[in-house]
Amino acid sequence: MDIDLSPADIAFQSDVRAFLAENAHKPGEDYAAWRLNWFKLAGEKGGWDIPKWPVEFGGPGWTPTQHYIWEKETASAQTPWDLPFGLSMLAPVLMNYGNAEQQQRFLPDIRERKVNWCQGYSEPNAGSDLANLKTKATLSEDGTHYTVTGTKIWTTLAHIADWIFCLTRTSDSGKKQEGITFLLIPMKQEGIEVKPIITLGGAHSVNMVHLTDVRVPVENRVGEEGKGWTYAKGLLAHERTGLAGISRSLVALENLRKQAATVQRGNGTLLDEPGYRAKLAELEVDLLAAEYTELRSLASAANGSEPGPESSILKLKGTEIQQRIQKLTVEAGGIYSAAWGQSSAGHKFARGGMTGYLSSRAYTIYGGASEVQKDVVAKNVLGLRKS
Amino acid sequence: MDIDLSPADIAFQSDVRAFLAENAHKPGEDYAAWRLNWFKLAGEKGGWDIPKWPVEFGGPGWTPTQHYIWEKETASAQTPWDLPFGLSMLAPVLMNYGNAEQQQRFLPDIRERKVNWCQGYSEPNAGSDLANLKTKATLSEDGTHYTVTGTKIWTTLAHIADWIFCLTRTSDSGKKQEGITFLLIPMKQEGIEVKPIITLGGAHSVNMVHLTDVRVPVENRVGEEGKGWTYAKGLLAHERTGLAGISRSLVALENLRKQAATVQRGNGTLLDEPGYRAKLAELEVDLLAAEYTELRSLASAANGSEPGPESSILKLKGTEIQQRIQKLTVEAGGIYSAAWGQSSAGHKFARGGMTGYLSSRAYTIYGGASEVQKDVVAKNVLGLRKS
Amino acid sequence: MNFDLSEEQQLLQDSVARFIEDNYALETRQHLVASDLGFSEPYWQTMADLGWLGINVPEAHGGIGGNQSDTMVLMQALGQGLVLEPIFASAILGTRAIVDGANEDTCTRLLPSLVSGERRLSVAYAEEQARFDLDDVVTRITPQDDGYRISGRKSMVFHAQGSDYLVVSGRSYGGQTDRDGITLLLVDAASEGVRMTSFPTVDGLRASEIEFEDVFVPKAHLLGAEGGGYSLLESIAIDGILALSAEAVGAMEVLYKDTVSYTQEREQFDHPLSDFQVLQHRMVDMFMEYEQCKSLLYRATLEVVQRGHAALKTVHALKYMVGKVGTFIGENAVQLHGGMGVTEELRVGHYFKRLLVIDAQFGNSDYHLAKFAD
Amino acid sequence: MNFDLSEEQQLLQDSVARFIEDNYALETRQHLVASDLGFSEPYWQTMADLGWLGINVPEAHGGIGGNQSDTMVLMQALGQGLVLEPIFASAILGTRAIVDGANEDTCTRLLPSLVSGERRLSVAYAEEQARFDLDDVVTRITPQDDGYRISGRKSMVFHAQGSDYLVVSGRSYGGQTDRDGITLLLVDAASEGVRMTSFPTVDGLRASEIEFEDVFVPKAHLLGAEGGGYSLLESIAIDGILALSAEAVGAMEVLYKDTVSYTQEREQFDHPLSDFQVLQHRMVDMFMEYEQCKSLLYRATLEVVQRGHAALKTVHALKYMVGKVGTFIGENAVQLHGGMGVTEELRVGHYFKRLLVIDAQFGNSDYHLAKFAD
Repeated sequence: MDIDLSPADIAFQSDVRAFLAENAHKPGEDYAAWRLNWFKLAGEKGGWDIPKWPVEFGGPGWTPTQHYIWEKETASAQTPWDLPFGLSMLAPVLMNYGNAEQQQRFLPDIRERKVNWCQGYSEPNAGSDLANLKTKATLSEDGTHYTVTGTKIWTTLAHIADWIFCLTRTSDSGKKQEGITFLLIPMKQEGIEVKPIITLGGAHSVNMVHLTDVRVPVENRVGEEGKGWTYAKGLLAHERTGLAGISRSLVALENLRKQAATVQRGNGTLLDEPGYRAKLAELEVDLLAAEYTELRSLASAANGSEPGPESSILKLKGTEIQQRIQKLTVEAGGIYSAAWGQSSAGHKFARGGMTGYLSSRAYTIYGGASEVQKDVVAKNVLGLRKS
Repeated sequence: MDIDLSPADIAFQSDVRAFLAENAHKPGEDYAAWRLNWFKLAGEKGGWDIPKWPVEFGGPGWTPTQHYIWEKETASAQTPWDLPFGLSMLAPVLMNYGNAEQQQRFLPDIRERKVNWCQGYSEPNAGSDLANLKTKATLSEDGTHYTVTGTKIWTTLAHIADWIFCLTRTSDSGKKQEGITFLLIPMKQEGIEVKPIITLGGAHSVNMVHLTDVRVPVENRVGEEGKGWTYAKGLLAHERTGLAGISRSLVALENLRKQAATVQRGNGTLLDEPGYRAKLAELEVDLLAAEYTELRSLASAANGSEPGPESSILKLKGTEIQQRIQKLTVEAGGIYSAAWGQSSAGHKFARGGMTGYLSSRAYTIYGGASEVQKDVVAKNVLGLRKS
Repeated sequence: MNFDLSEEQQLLQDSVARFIEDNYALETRQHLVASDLGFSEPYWQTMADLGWLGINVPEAHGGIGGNQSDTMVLMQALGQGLVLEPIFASAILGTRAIVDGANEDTCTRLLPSLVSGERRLSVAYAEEQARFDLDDVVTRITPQDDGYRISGRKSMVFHAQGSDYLVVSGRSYGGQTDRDGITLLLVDAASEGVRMTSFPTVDGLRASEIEFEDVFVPKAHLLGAEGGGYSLLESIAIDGILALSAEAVGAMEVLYKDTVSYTQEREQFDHPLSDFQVLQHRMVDMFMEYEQCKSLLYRATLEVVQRGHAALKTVHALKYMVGKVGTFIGENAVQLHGGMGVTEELRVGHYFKRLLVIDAQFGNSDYHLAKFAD
Repeated sequence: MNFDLSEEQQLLQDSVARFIEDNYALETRQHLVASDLGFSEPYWQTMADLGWLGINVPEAHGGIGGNQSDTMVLMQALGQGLVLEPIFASAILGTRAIVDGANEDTCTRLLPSLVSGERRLSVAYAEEQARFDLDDVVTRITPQDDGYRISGRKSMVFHAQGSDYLVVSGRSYGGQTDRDGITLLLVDAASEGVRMTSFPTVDGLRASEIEFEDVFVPKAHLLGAEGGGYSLLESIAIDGILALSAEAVGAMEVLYKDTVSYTQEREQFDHPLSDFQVLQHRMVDMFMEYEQCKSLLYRATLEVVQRGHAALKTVHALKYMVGKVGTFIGENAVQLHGGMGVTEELRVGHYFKRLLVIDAQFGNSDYHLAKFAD
């Protein structure tokens, strides 16, 4: 049992640090150009632009420890914004279930960050119970195309997306997990209407997408008809682990501590107030533990073992920790957290404090509500069944 | 809306205080003699020995406010030990469902604290699901007696009881709540075996009671055969409200505060340590609120209204508060709370701290586990049904 | 001992409920939030006509002459409607300052116009460095022959925009956190040297940062004693905390009840959400905490009516619990509404935002727990 | 990066598990609890034979020469069996004091007899007024020509009864809470002037109050430097906290797993208890907190192996979490076992009691959270 990085890992860490330092965004530099170039340069390092893609698709073939190092370093460095929809959600489906033509058609554009994708899974009556989805896809008699009608909801960034990958229902018979088909649909066409949903923080990030008689060529179907649920399912589990965000929380906690230290109280700062201090300490302890829970999970993956039971708790703990950090940010800001948007009131960090916190409430809802996650742990890890 | 006691209530309060002060146990006085005399004197005040009995059975006919005053005053004064089994659990059943002969036979002895009763409800497979009870009572062909066989569990003080009132099964057909019969059985007889159950605090208070072919004359049946569940049910609800123990908790919290003040820390005491201080304050606030929740419940009863939704939460909150007081007592005692029994180690109050806390864990289990209580609130107050 | 509403209180409660029913659909409210003023002048006039603005004002000055338990009934009912009009700023905080602090002449001149809705007040007590401490005051008040000069900056003044007068705390003498030396003045908002920057708050209200640059205030506009204003400030804060807590309890009731309804309608896995035991128990917890808050609201309010400032400790207990429970109920209402809970489309999110802001006003949960434990 | 056990560690874990399986049925254990000594001499000998008592002792002195991660494996496995023998007092705390503090001669003389089980040690660090502070010491140590005299009273010394030697902290100079001036001595338990009052503890172990009345200790029995014993005391405490935490994590595993099994067997309302979603989620929470504790146990242990006293902050974090989670898991295990949970008949209650006592040893949850936050 040891926690030392191997000499090779240490070398890799230095290499990553050097790359990140060298290619950080410089004041005044054009952001969009820097961004695309950054991914190009990362690609030239040997697939660093697509860390999780398999080697046969150009990925770097890192060990879990290398992935951990990458996450940790990029969490605190300045890296360009990136979207998971094409890169981490669609791409694995295409690699595993798409045909060669689809792979050649879509993967390069995803890698170059040229095309934006969004994810069409949830529906108004299919949230936690995703398999309940009703968006109907009917194959034409000549078998050349589907006609798709239905409504998708919580579609993040649909309003800037070029394409949507959709779960659609092609059959109502059998179990509801059957009869679901995976389709790729261009967004900019007749029959697709995107309606913004404004979330509590006041942001427009998610949308409702109405599809009315949208024609989708059969070549845009991934895999077999009726097998879409199987394709999407593995991905969902994968998505959840990513949502824990432990590395980002470590950085966020450090920022919070700095911010709280700027709130003067008597001869000290907010950090000296026992109540606040205790909550911060409790949070930090949980995060110290969660970081090792993640390492244990990585280490067992590195040994080629199945992910241990500890990995199942990462999304649950990780999202709770993120929310607590946001809550303590609000508390640090005091009444100034209540100011909306760019007001001049109070501590600089406090601005938008409540909106950040409000947004974070979604973390325990999206990507599998915590209650559903606990049902899953009860069943799959503890072996309990529900009445 | 006001919280003033009426002039009559204030007069009553003085009267109670005077009585309690005058009749407190004096050092050296024989306890048993004092005890019986105390109840006799209380009876002479006009039924103060049986505060909750109806006027027609000799009770004082107090208003809810008077009951509240009595509870509050007796919680902090020295009053003799008393058992609820005959007085508060069996007596109301006899008054409502027993015949005149049974009332005359049993009530006076209960009032005079001459006869000790215990309660035979729970069974090894009928805890939270009490209606599942299996202790079998078979009526003889000539209709003169029942033969009772089965096992009761958690029977508090069965080992010092003269009688047990039992729920028994006389029929297996229909819903399980039907076919239950209420019997009164003398303890000191062939066929009854009492086996102690030692609880975590090391105490012997509860027992297992095995009944084997015990003969019970039919005159000892209360009410009709098969109606026992109905008789017992109302009582259970009543028992729960009593278990909140708000008045006792107010006294206990005050003691705890005094005890913690004797634990020196640096220039101050444990009360100056922020973590402990905060937990004590949180507890005190909950208790301040719970006290008014109880008053609201009493006040609506005083107006003759049905008990409001607030009364349903009293057992849940009240028992949780009792447990927290015990937990903070353990923490105040530090390592000395670990000493078993009468050791000479550490602060005097710490002795037995952990055993008190361990006993308190039963509060959220006995008399309706908190989980079951919440099911009841969900159903009866919020109108939710369970799948 | 009696927790029933008086007949007048019952009428008041009913009139608020009817007003909200008729006027405060979510869409209407959000329309008002987006408007310049941030609330409705016609509604304000209706509130005046219904007598709500005079709840705290003595009958001699045209008000109802109620006490804190009447205010509680009003605010609890308003909390159920997420009402935007500045009743709290003007008719609770503002009138308390005038009724308890102003001279007879000012009372006679000003109070009837507050009751009639013609004028509005707002109280500027907060300063950035003070966090939640009322006695941490650096805004400077300097006496001169016929009055005072104020210089300094007050922060997060709710509903200052559109107010005719500002009640301002400043320091006449003493160190930054001395209770002695604090003076309250009634400042005409249109005075020379008053500079206001206004902005919306998360809950859809309005607040302002206000700079005072050598602003003149006539002697007659002194509130309370010169240098002895802290006790008046504390009275304002006590009334403010009770009123906000009542509003919060009203909002909590909507949140737990909306959650109960929503989970009964929404189906997942072929069952209404309300069938799931975990969600049932969560709602039971929400309900229990709501009832506990309500009990403590009654307790603190009745104790203040009876014992005034001597009940301060219970007021601290209340504000602590309202902050803690408000967050608990708000977070769970949102969680149990799922995706819809985090949108602006359902009302739960808006109630939750109001509870968050209430927690931060006049000191948050931590702050009051520490004060209670002192 | 690797969290797997080494081959030796795996063998150690298996041997403990087998020992417990063969020897530690609840009934047997409770029999030992009720015996005079409070544990089994034959078991003690078996433990010596299996090498467990030398886990911390250098190979040169007959031990295994393991580090804290080996101790962790041992203690976690022992925690699953609620073992009564004084391994913690003697083979963890005691040997650390000797290995790090005694002179070569004492080591050579004493360590082999500790490893062989012939002798036992116990560490007397606590004093009543000190609560959890190691540096609050009033027991007085006075030098004399050929040694020292100790006078004072040490409190709650676990397993002192039946120990041959006591490691005692006392003050040579300095104020009551000065770190400088603390001295550790190895005291023959049979010395004149040692008066011991022993009693059982809630978890079935034994502890003693010990009075030292002018007790003589030869110079050779000084542990560490005269007046500079604090750092040795801290080493003992760090090893002690890691070992207790490992034991606690072992006990937590039994508690959550027993609860999972029990709820699957026990039927109420025509369903196994484990069907109820509220109970399922409670068990998920127990499982999650157990896993978190285990992660932090690994972290603190590996950090101490690498960085020694510099890892103290993580050790504080661990003890805080172990106290908090131990109570959480214990309370819920009891609650979910219902009435049976609060009896001495099922083992859950006994594990819970051990967790409670562990929380109180070497500083409770609150204490370590405050230290962590410092």
